[in-house]
Amino acid sequence: MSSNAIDNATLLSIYKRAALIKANDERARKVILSGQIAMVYYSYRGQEIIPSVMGEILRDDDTLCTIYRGIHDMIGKGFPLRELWAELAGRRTGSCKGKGGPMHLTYPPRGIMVTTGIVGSSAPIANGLAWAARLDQSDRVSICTFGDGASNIGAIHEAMNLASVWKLPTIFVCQNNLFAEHTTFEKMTAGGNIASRAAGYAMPGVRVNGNDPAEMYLAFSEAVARARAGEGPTLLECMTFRFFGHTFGDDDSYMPKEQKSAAMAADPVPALRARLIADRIATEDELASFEAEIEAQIDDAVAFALESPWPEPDDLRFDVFEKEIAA
Amino acid sequence: MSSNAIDNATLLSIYKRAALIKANDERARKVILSGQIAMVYYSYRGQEIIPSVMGEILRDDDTLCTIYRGIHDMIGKGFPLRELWAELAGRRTGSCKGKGGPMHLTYPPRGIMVTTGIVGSSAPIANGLAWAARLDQSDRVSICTFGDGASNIGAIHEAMNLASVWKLPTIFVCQNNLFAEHTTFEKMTAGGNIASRAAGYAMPGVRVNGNDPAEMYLAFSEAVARARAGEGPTLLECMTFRFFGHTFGDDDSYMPKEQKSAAMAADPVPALRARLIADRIATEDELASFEAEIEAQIDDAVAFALESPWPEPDDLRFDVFEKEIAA
Amino acid sequence: MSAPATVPVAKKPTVTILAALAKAYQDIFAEDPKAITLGEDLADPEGGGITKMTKGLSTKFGDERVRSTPISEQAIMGAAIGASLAGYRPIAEIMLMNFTTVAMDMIVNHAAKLRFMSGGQTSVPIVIRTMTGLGFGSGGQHCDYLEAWFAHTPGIKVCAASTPEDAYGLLRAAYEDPDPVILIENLPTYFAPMSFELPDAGHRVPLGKAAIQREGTDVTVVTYARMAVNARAAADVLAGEGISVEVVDLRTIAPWDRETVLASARKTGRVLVAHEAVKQHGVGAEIAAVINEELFGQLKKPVKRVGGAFSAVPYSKPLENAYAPDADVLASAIRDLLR
Amino acid sequence: MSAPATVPVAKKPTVTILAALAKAYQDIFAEDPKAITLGEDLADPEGGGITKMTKGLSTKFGDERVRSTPISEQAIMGAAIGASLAGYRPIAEIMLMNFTTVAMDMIVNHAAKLRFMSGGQTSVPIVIRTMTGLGFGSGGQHCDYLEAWFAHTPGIKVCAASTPEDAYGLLRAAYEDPDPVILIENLPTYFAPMSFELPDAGHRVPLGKAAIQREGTDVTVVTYARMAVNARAAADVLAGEGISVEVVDLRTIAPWDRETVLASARKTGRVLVAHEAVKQHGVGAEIAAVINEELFGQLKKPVKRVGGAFSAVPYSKPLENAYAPDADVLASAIRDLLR
Ligand SMILES: Cc1ncc(C[n+]2csc(CCOP(=O)(O)OP(=O)(O)O)c2C)c(N)n1
Ligand SMILES: Cc1ncc(C[n+]2csc(CCOP(=O)(O)OP(=O)(O)O)c2C)c(N)n1
Ligand SMILES: [Mg+2]
Ligand SMILES: [Mg+2]
Repeated sequence: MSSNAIDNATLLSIYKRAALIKANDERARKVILSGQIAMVYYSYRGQEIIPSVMGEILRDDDTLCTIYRGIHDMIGKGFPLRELWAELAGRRTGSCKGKGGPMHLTYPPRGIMVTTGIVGSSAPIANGLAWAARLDQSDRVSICTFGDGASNIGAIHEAMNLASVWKLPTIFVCQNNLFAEHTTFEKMTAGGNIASRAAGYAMPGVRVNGNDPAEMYLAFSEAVARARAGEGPTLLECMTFRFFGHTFGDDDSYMPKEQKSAAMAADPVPALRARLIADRIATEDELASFEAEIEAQIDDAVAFALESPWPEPDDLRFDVFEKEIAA
Repeated sequence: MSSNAIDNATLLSIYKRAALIKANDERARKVILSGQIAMVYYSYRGQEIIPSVMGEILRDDDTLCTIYRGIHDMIGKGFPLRELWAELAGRRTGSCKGKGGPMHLTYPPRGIMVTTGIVGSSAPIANGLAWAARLDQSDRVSICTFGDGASNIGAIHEAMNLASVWKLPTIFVCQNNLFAEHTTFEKMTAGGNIASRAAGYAMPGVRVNGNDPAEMYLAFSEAVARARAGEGPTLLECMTFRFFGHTFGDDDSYMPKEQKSAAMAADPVPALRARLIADRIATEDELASFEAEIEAQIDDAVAFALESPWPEPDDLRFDVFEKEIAA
Repeated sequence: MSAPATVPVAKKPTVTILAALAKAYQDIFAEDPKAITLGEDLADPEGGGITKMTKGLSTKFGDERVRSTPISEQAIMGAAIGASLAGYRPIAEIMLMNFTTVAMDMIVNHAAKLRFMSGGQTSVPIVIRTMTGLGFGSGGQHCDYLEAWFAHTPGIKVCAASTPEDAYGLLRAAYEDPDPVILIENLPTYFAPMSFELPDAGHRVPLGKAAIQREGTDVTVVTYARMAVNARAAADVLAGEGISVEVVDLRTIAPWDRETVLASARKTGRVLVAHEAVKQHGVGAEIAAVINEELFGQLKKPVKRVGGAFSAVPYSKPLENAYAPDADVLASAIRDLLR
Repeated sequence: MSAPATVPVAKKPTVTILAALAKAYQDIFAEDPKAITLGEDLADPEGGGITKMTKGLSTKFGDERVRSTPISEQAIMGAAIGASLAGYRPIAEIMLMNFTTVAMDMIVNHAAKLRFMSGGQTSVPIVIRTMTGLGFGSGGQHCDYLEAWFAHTPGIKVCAASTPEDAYGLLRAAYEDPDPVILIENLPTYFAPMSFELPDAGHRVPLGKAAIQREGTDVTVVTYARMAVNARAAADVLAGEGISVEVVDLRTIAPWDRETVLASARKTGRVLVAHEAVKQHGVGAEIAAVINEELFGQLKKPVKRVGGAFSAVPYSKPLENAYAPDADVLASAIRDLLR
């Protein structure tokens, strides 16, 4: 890990985000297995460093368009846990009043504007948020995240071309976890390199180890600086790995066992933790007490969710249009 | 013109196709102006060399998916003039019985399978024809043509990636005439180079002077050879220019006058003609008599079209499904 | 382009729908700094759009607010949606309605649903302008009326005008609406001078409100877009035969004005629903189903529907002419209802 | 995935719709060398599809005929169309129906229109298989029933099965049909064992032919897909109340079997049309409009429609449960018709 480039405080802060993101995933899987909450769940375990770094660098007014596998991105960006869990539990106190669910989580106060369940659709919308930033003469940036599989769908390409010709402050964050549902990245992605496609749009394209905090930090900072300075978009291909199947509970036999166990052995979150201790950036006690705090926060959020009221059928009539209209 | 690479007979044959294609366009514009046939017409004047070369190299069983601005491609591929003109005139004797019209001309006996009015949509379908060729264990190739503007739409990118990962015998022929409706190529195409996008799909991408018969011949032959040998797709960006507005009769004031007059001064068809004579590949008399023959053929086709019967309203019930079904 | 023969040109031509829409654009941009627009060729270097509707706009209001785009309809719709989420009011042009087929995900899965899926936290106040309509011999991929798809999609409203005044008022009301609206514009009647006034800047046509364009007592015609032009012409002809036709132009196709339609149907007892879209599973089906249900036993005749033929739009002139009802076909359908 | 509570599980479970479709695939590929299929994850290295319907197929018939694809629905549909133009018989999977929104151009402007636009020179004999249906808490972008869009599109047929036998017979008939067919499969009832036989290889369900799944004399329910499962359950319950319900499963939604529907409606005089799709502008509107027109004055009650709520599909369980009619809602709608 070549983390010399970032200071200790930043590295610690990145770890703290990553630990929260990881703990939240672990809890989610536990809660599903226990039957407390039934939901379709796309585990992001293994991909925590990417959003932890992004969260570290981004401001609240920077916007995010993410995907079904995006809770890590959202927590990185500051999605409050109570509203998150209540939404996962389908309760009226959820950020989306239970209407959206895990695939459509939204929280504008922290710039979390769109979560889409359609592969590739985060990118075109992010361009609009970027356009608005420029119209506002703001230096805020617009992030979209998407997977390796998404890189082959038309929307992504249209969005990259538009961002480049309009020189928008959009940052395309491809989280390449090597699988798209059951399909391996190399098999369906011509060229085997997504970052290199950026050249065709005259935009910087950088492949980084998304599990390496320093590498990720440097690349993402640069992209953000470029965007804030009005120099246009960047495509980042962040190499990572997803530890579980596509949806939690699915048969993941299509994932080669050795590849998976090697990736899990190199789990970036405990690796970062060990590094913090080894480099005396934090003590075991400090981290352990922080981790206990996290668990308590999640306890609180889950309890809040489970105690919250369910929506009423009548709620279907509202939020279709601003004013209820008999159709 | 570096036409040393092709032999004289080929060069003459290319000219003959180009002369027919050019004459057909001139007649079309005349017929519209005279009021004999009313149609929305997309002149391809200036782009004749590309399809003349393609027609020279392709076989009847090679397939073509082209676009609204595609009559040049079709004549190059051998679309018979009577069926063509009758379709342009909306007659029952037209290849599509008057149902398709200029934007949907089809003639399977010469492999002219699809003409689309939707930008970019020729490419995904061409892949299917290429897949079928391989399933048939045939070495036939599948051509799609499209414009520079089309290069920014999602369908093209999905098609290029699929062709590459499936190693299909698809040849992507982008005819870069520097304009998409009223929009200049450079302004809306990031990178200002379409061929270079091929690298992102691990496929050869070649920019050629589409108005130069030899250059075009070499590049296209190579792409065809590659495809026939099972080595996969190629993207050709054929640089050219369209002499008239987007649709015939529209206000083309968005086209810089000097650019237009320079291009017209370098008109590739008379240039090739002059070259043939200068290099003694053909005599003025030979060419003149050939050109007279062409005019006679077109006379015949137009007369055939104008004498042909119109469809009957009842025809709307047929060709919706194979069997007429009361909906 | 010129107006085809089947569009009746009024006696005192004063203004076109195109001019009215162009004025609406100008007035919106002059009044609201949040107004932005994008689409292929819309800005002045590209001539202000294929119909020149937005000519002058980018020069006057800046090319950051008035943007030409690549040919990338998903990117166009995405940019509009994103900008609207941040407080802007985009008018996005999808040049022809058939091209919405490449942007349906953006329109249906996103624009129409984000308010609901976010529990009301976000909204997408955009206008999608799109042109269509047969009459120019463009054939199967350039003329479809697809309003039924959007009417079937909760979260998006659908409008169409048949007069310059309504065109102006609808674009302005759609622009001010807090939710996505698709405004369908009929190309062949764009250019036909009609005897209407160019409205002043205060004019609005409230969404969801139909217009009774001809009052009558014998038969109600429920229609919109170009078919309303044809219906007015048919009503004029039939008046000479002593048949009194009430023409109800929906203007907002979804949600449609049930009250006005049902009141008229109750009055006349005979209803024709007419649109250019394919008849089967068109918007007319919903209207007929509701009228039949609400006025069961009160109608003199079953609701009659006419619409586009069950085929792709054909190229050849005689086929194109036969494809959708003209004023004559409407008139005979109305006479049938009185038999 | 498991079947949600509202799907009645038959008493003698023998076979699932999923198994029937898997067998249809196997039988088609064994019989016809022109059979090819493509879609995301369909081949064996990718596990034979998300439902494993095609498991074993690529191993048996080769990975040139059974192809996994990138996530590129336009490319998928284009490849199917192109191969069909050259004499192959592709079955293309668009995993979920909401993803047809990114491929509407290919489906509507091309697959459905190429026969007509070419004057019958070419044809597109493809089957588009697509899954949908609420019940798993997937929310707004994974559960839509969009059949009305395709029913409104001349040139493409639309089918859906509610029994394993019909699923088998429809897929085989759709495969043999010379024109494009979209087969809509209901995910939540996929996995529910139903007391039907796994049909033998000769079984076909002719396109355009409805099935009377329960005979009855008091009320006709016209329906399809999962709503037919619910309707059968409702009919069984109501039989206990002495109400005799005729359940007509359309099976082919477009073009639908007017004869069977009208005969049943004529017999009972009371009709309920039910689908999971949004009620407004759904397929039910066309059916209701036609019945009302054809049987004007002969019905005892106006045709009643029930369908999905006017919103996006919600996530939360109580909302999802309320979104579309279950057997209880159908039963009360039927009782209403008898009042
Ligand atoms: C347009 C579209 N096609 C297909 C799907 C089904 N689908 C959901 S996730 C997924 C795989 C996406 O893989 P990738 O982009 O790598 O993201 P990851 O899930 O690995 O994070 C697919 C095919 C979809 N949601 N949208
Ligand atoms: C999806 C789609 N969007 C927009 C159009 C309208 N349109 C027709 S041709 C054209 C320009 C295409 O330019 P280019 O690809 O360069 O081809 P050229 O016309 O120059 O041959 C546009 C925008 C269309 N037909 N399809
Ligand atoms: Mg992935
Ligand atoms: Mg061009």
